[in-house]
Amino acid sequence: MQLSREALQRAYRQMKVIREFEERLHTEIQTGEIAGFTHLYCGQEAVAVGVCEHLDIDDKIVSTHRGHGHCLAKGCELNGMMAEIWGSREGLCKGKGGSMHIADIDKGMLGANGIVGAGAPIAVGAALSAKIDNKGKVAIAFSGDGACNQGTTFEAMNFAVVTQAPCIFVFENNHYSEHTGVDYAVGTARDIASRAEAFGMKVWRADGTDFFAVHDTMREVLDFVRGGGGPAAVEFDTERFFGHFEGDPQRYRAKGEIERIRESRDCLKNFRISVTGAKLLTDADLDQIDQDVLDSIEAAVVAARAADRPTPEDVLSDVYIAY
Amino acid sequence: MQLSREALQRAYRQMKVIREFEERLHTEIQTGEIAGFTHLYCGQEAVAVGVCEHLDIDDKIVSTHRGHGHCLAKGCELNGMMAEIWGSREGLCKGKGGSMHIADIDKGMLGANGIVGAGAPIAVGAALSAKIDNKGKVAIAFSGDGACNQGTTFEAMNFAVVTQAPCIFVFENNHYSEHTGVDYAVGTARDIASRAEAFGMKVWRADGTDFFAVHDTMREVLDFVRGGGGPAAVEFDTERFFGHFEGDPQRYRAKGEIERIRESRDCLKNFRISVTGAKLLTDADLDQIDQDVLDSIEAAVVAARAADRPTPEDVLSDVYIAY
Amino acid sequence: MAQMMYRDAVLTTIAEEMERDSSVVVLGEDVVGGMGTPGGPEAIGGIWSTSTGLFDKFGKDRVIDTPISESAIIGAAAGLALAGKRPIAELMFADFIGVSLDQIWNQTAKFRYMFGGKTKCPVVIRMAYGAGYNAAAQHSQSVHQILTGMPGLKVVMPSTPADVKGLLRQAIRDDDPVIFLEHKALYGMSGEVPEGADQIIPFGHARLARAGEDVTIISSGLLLGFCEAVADKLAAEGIGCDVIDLRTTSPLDEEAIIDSVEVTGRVVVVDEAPPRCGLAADICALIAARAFASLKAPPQAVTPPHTPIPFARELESAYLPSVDKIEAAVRHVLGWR
Amino acid sequence: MAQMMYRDAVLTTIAEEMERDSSVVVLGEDVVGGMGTPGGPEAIGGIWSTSTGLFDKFGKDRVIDTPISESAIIGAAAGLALAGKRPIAELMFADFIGVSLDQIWNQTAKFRYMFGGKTKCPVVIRMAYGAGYNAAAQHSQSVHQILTGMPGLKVVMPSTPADVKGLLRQAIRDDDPVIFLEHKALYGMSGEVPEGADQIIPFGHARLARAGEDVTIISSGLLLGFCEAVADKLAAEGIGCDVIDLRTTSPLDEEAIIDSVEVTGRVVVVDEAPPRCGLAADICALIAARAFASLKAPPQAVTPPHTPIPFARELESAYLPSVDKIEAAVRHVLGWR
Ligand SMILES: Cc1ncc(C[n+]2csc(CCOP(=O)(O)OP(=O)(O)O)c2C)c(N)n1
Ligand SMILES: Cc1ncc(C[n+]2csc(CCOP(=O)(O)OP(=O)(O)O)c2C)c(N)n1
Ligand SMILES: [Mg+2]
Ligand SMILES: [Mg+2]
Repeated sequence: MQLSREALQRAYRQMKVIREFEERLHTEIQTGEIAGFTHLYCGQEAVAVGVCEHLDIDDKIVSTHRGHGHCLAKGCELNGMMAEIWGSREGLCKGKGGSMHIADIDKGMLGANGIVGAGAPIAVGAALSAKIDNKGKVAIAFSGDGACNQGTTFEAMNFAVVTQAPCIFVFENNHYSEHTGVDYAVGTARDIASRAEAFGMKVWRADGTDFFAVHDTMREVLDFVRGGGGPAAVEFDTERFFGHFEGDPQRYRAKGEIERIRESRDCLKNFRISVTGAKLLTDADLDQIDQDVLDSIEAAVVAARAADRPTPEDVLSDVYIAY
Repeated sequence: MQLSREALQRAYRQMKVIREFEERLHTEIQTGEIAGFTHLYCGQEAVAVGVCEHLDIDDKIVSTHRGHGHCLAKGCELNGMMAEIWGSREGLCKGKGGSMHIADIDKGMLGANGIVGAGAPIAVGAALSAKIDNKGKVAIAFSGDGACNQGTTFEAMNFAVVTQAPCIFVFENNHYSEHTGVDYAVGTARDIASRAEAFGMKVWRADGTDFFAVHDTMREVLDFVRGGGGPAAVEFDTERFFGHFEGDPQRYRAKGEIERIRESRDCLKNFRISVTGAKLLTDADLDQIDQDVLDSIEAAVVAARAADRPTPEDVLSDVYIAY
Repeated sequence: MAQMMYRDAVLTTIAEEMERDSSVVVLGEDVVGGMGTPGGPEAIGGIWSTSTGLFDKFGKDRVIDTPISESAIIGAAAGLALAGKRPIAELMFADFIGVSLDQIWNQTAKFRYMFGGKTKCPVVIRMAYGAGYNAAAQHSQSVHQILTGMPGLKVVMPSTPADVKGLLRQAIRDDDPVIFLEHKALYGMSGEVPEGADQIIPFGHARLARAGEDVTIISSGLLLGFCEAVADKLAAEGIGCDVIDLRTTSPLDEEAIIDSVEVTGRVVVVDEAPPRCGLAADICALIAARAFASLKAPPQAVTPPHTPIPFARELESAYLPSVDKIEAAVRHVLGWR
Repeated sequence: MAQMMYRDAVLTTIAEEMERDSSVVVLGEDVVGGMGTPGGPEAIGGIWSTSTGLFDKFGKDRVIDTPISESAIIGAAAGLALAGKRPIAELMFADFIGVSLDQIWNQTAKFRYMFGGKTKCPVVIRMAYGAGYNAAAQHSQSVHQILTGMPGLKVVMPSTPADVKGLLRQAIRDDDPVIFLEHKALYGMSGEVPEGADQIIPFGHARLARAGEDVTIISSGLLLGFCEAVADKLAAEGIGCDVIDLRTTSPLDEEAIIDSVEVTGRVVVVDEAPPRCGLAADICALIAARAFASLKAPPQAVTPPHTPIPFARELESAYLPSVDKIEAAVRHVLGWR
């Protein structure tokens, strides 16, 4: 916890933005205004932020179907994201991608991805580019506990080891892939990290609901990888507060599970307890951030609603040819 | 080495059939009479035979592009195989498959396969069928050290563990995938078996050029799997005597490597030394088998040459429809 | 006859066939749901509710929930089939043929041929396809055009609950690999479904959804309904349309197509796949080759443009063939002199 | 002009472009060869000898030998491209799109569109395709029909060494993903190749390989040569054939096709892909739609049958379109009244 006051404020703000972004979407989706499939990241904020706070614009990340948190943490603009989810022409992808395909290449955010497991090989490619450029930059592949059973994820890990690509595989184990438990679907003798280790990588594990655990772990990981140690993997144990997708009845949960994790494994709550306890920030400091964030979310929603809608001609642009 | 005289004779004969089949193909291919790609199994005979001697007709195997040895060991008929490689209508697959696609479903041989890594998931399916039937039968997936980097192979291992399919992954590590060394392409911290182990399987390792090591190991493995222990993996260290394909200049080999492995790691030579040394069989016994085998190979070649050729109409059969 | 939803026609047909034939096995992601969770098995029964209750009835050996490993799912289905079972594999979305194509195309489809007729390979691969859900570029695609082009596969695209029943039963009993394409936007469609376990619709027999002598409209899946709407509208003007529901794209009922076009001389083919090397072009070419002398107008295709599928509502609507676009195409060929 | 083999045109173009532009990177299985072996790197330089010497010249960061992991190869290429490089990925055989299709179809091809034009994705995916080697059902396939149908991809099929050079150069400099299909049976073909680093052939411009006014023959790849042979034979009889070498199937030079058919009124499209939803049907449908009034005979397709590719010499020969079959089809359309 050797972070400056500013750094702490920034980290909290980043997590809070993700939280409120998702909570607000959760509400808005009920109205039917938002189209398509939306997977909320709520509960996992400490991972996205604890990882991305170490990165700069030349480091790359590749995300998943549950990508809003990674996007926001990597610096994608809030209004552009909201507008994208609203399917607006002013969205980050002009309304062509939507929730599952938000990308901002200039920010080093190489895309959310609707295909489970597809991101890992792409991250290895970005890491190979960094290796060629030789400036100590890295690429991060975010994957879920479900994605870690997809052949592409395995291929990517071996590929990264063979090519010594500066790639970091971040596994967010939130215990579920859709409606299936990790204990069933990941046959691994021990944990996901051990499987990664068997591919020849150095691995770490930490509590993904604890911002400081994530942040500290990632400092070590990044020192190792930026220093030329080759690829690495980290498994974060975390929690997803909402259903797999919006509308999921969640019959696979234990009774009281959501209340329990919201109570005891909420990264924002625990961050507040830590920093106020250690007198690094006051409740008032954090309350102020909370208010700012809520205001910015409200503004983003208002803007998204008012934003230009795409036109039929837009279908035909951004692709080399239309027959 | 608790095998009966008959069993020893049979094992030697099986290995010798494969050896001479391949040596003869190696010669015949020079003449240009045989079409297509042919990958010779020579050098690895102890694996195919040491594994398949434990199987009966209801156990299934799935093979690779280097499949002749597995086919012969699993009971595919010699003449049918030779005719197939010759592209004859009397071949096991009517000349439609050729070297890379020999199959004999009735013998439990579910196909050689031209796609590296494709066999492992198929073997898991066959094992799931055996699990449903619940008669202690198993399925074997043969894979090379190169195939073990294909996503399908990884998926299959996890899938087998999750479903507790009685599937055995036999990795034949012959140190090369085409022209690339295993030390380069398999990034694994330790060996291939360790990687399989991380998927949650019990694993074994043995010298794949020593028939008795293979056979003894497989007895343990099969006891474990038939007994309901779930899937398992075995890595056999072995040697390929010829090039990757016929015509390979093999510049990747060490100077004198082929002579050395032919000298010291020849499963047939070493088998002979063992069994004659232990006075279980005599040189004369083995010489007799050698002669029988050479005769049967010669007969198979003569028959393949004389066999009916396919006709243009044959293109249109064995598929549901021809537009 | 019972009134039934398209999705329930899938589920009840599978259940009946599993009851009838113990070699029928189901596998796919979340086809049980809840495996390894506090809630336990059957927490979902398939995200399309097309396998609900099967696990309880047939047990874990015959209803296999799988990890997210589509290549292994299809490969395992192929292995089950080679070993004598009749697997029904589910790909949650048709778009996931991307991660499993080898097992579909180079394995399952080719075994019977490559092995010289020595085996059959009775695998059914079910998958939800099509646009209309704003699910964007990776969850909305049509893939029948890709799979129809692959020798060894049969490809089925039911457009009503009754056809689901009859065609899925044939698919399960068929000895060849069958791709069974369920349109996402039709799952909630209700319709009459004939009862009785031998209601089978053989492959390669198109259905005449509307009859008329002025123009032929050919389609399947979601867009078939759009074509029917156009036909109904034109009928009111005294224009008669043959609307042919292909039901299966491979085998293709060439005779039904040619017979109709020989009468009408005018044809519109409506398909949800992209225009290049798609099914619409395939059928237009067939017609041009085999009904050339009867044609009074160029065979006309109505398809989406050659672009990925966009997300926003306005964009997806503009992307998809609509009733208006189909009507315009029909009027175009009718007006051709 | 230099005399050069098709395979050497591939190699020299890659080498020249790597020299010119340091962002060009090569990756694939055995593109170096000998990695991790006693023989050491450069033991092979690609099984088609299309990357020999590149490793020595450009080093291991830019010439990346890979494990047998095709999804990772294409995915890594996509990631390299998003990060600003210009990767050239090699799939040893086109059939291996089966194990990597998602990364081609759902990733590489769609990024630019899905991301609202925010990125380019300059990936070249080279692959050896086609029959003629008795390599059987999994190592002989044509895949251009599959990939041409996928929006976002450009698809190139050179049929001469000169075209390899000009088209590959364009492919490497293009900002969109390009599928570059090299016919296995053409690697040993020799031909004149213009010199100079700006010999570029833009995409979407067909080549008129033979000119004549009686019939149009359209093809590409290996079969183009067969079509030329037919044209030459017929020329001796005073029959003039336009032989159009498509060069790229997406974008397609629709104008060259239509212009020719408007003159000849008779057309044969010859393609190595299976018949259903293939390129031949695609082009016949285009012609039927756009040159309807000019057609004097039904547009005729010559393709293999709808079967997997068989192994035996006799079978593969019977499977492939031959000079005789093409000639028969041309005479058929010429004789149509
Ligand atoms: C290749 C593929 N298979 C299946 C799906 C459907 N699907 C979307 S998310 C998901 C679960 C992913 O689980 P996990 O990786 O743990 O991520 P989480 O949802 O928990 O964030 C599945 C099965 C998909 N999108 N892509
Ligand atoms: C998916 C796929 N990729 C690449 C190839 C080309 N190929 C054929 S065999 C081979 C090497 C396989 O190595 P290994 O698994 O070690 O088997 P071995 O040849 O040593 O028996 C390769 C790369 C292929 N057939 N299929
Ligand atoms: Mg998860
Ligand atoms: Mg090997």
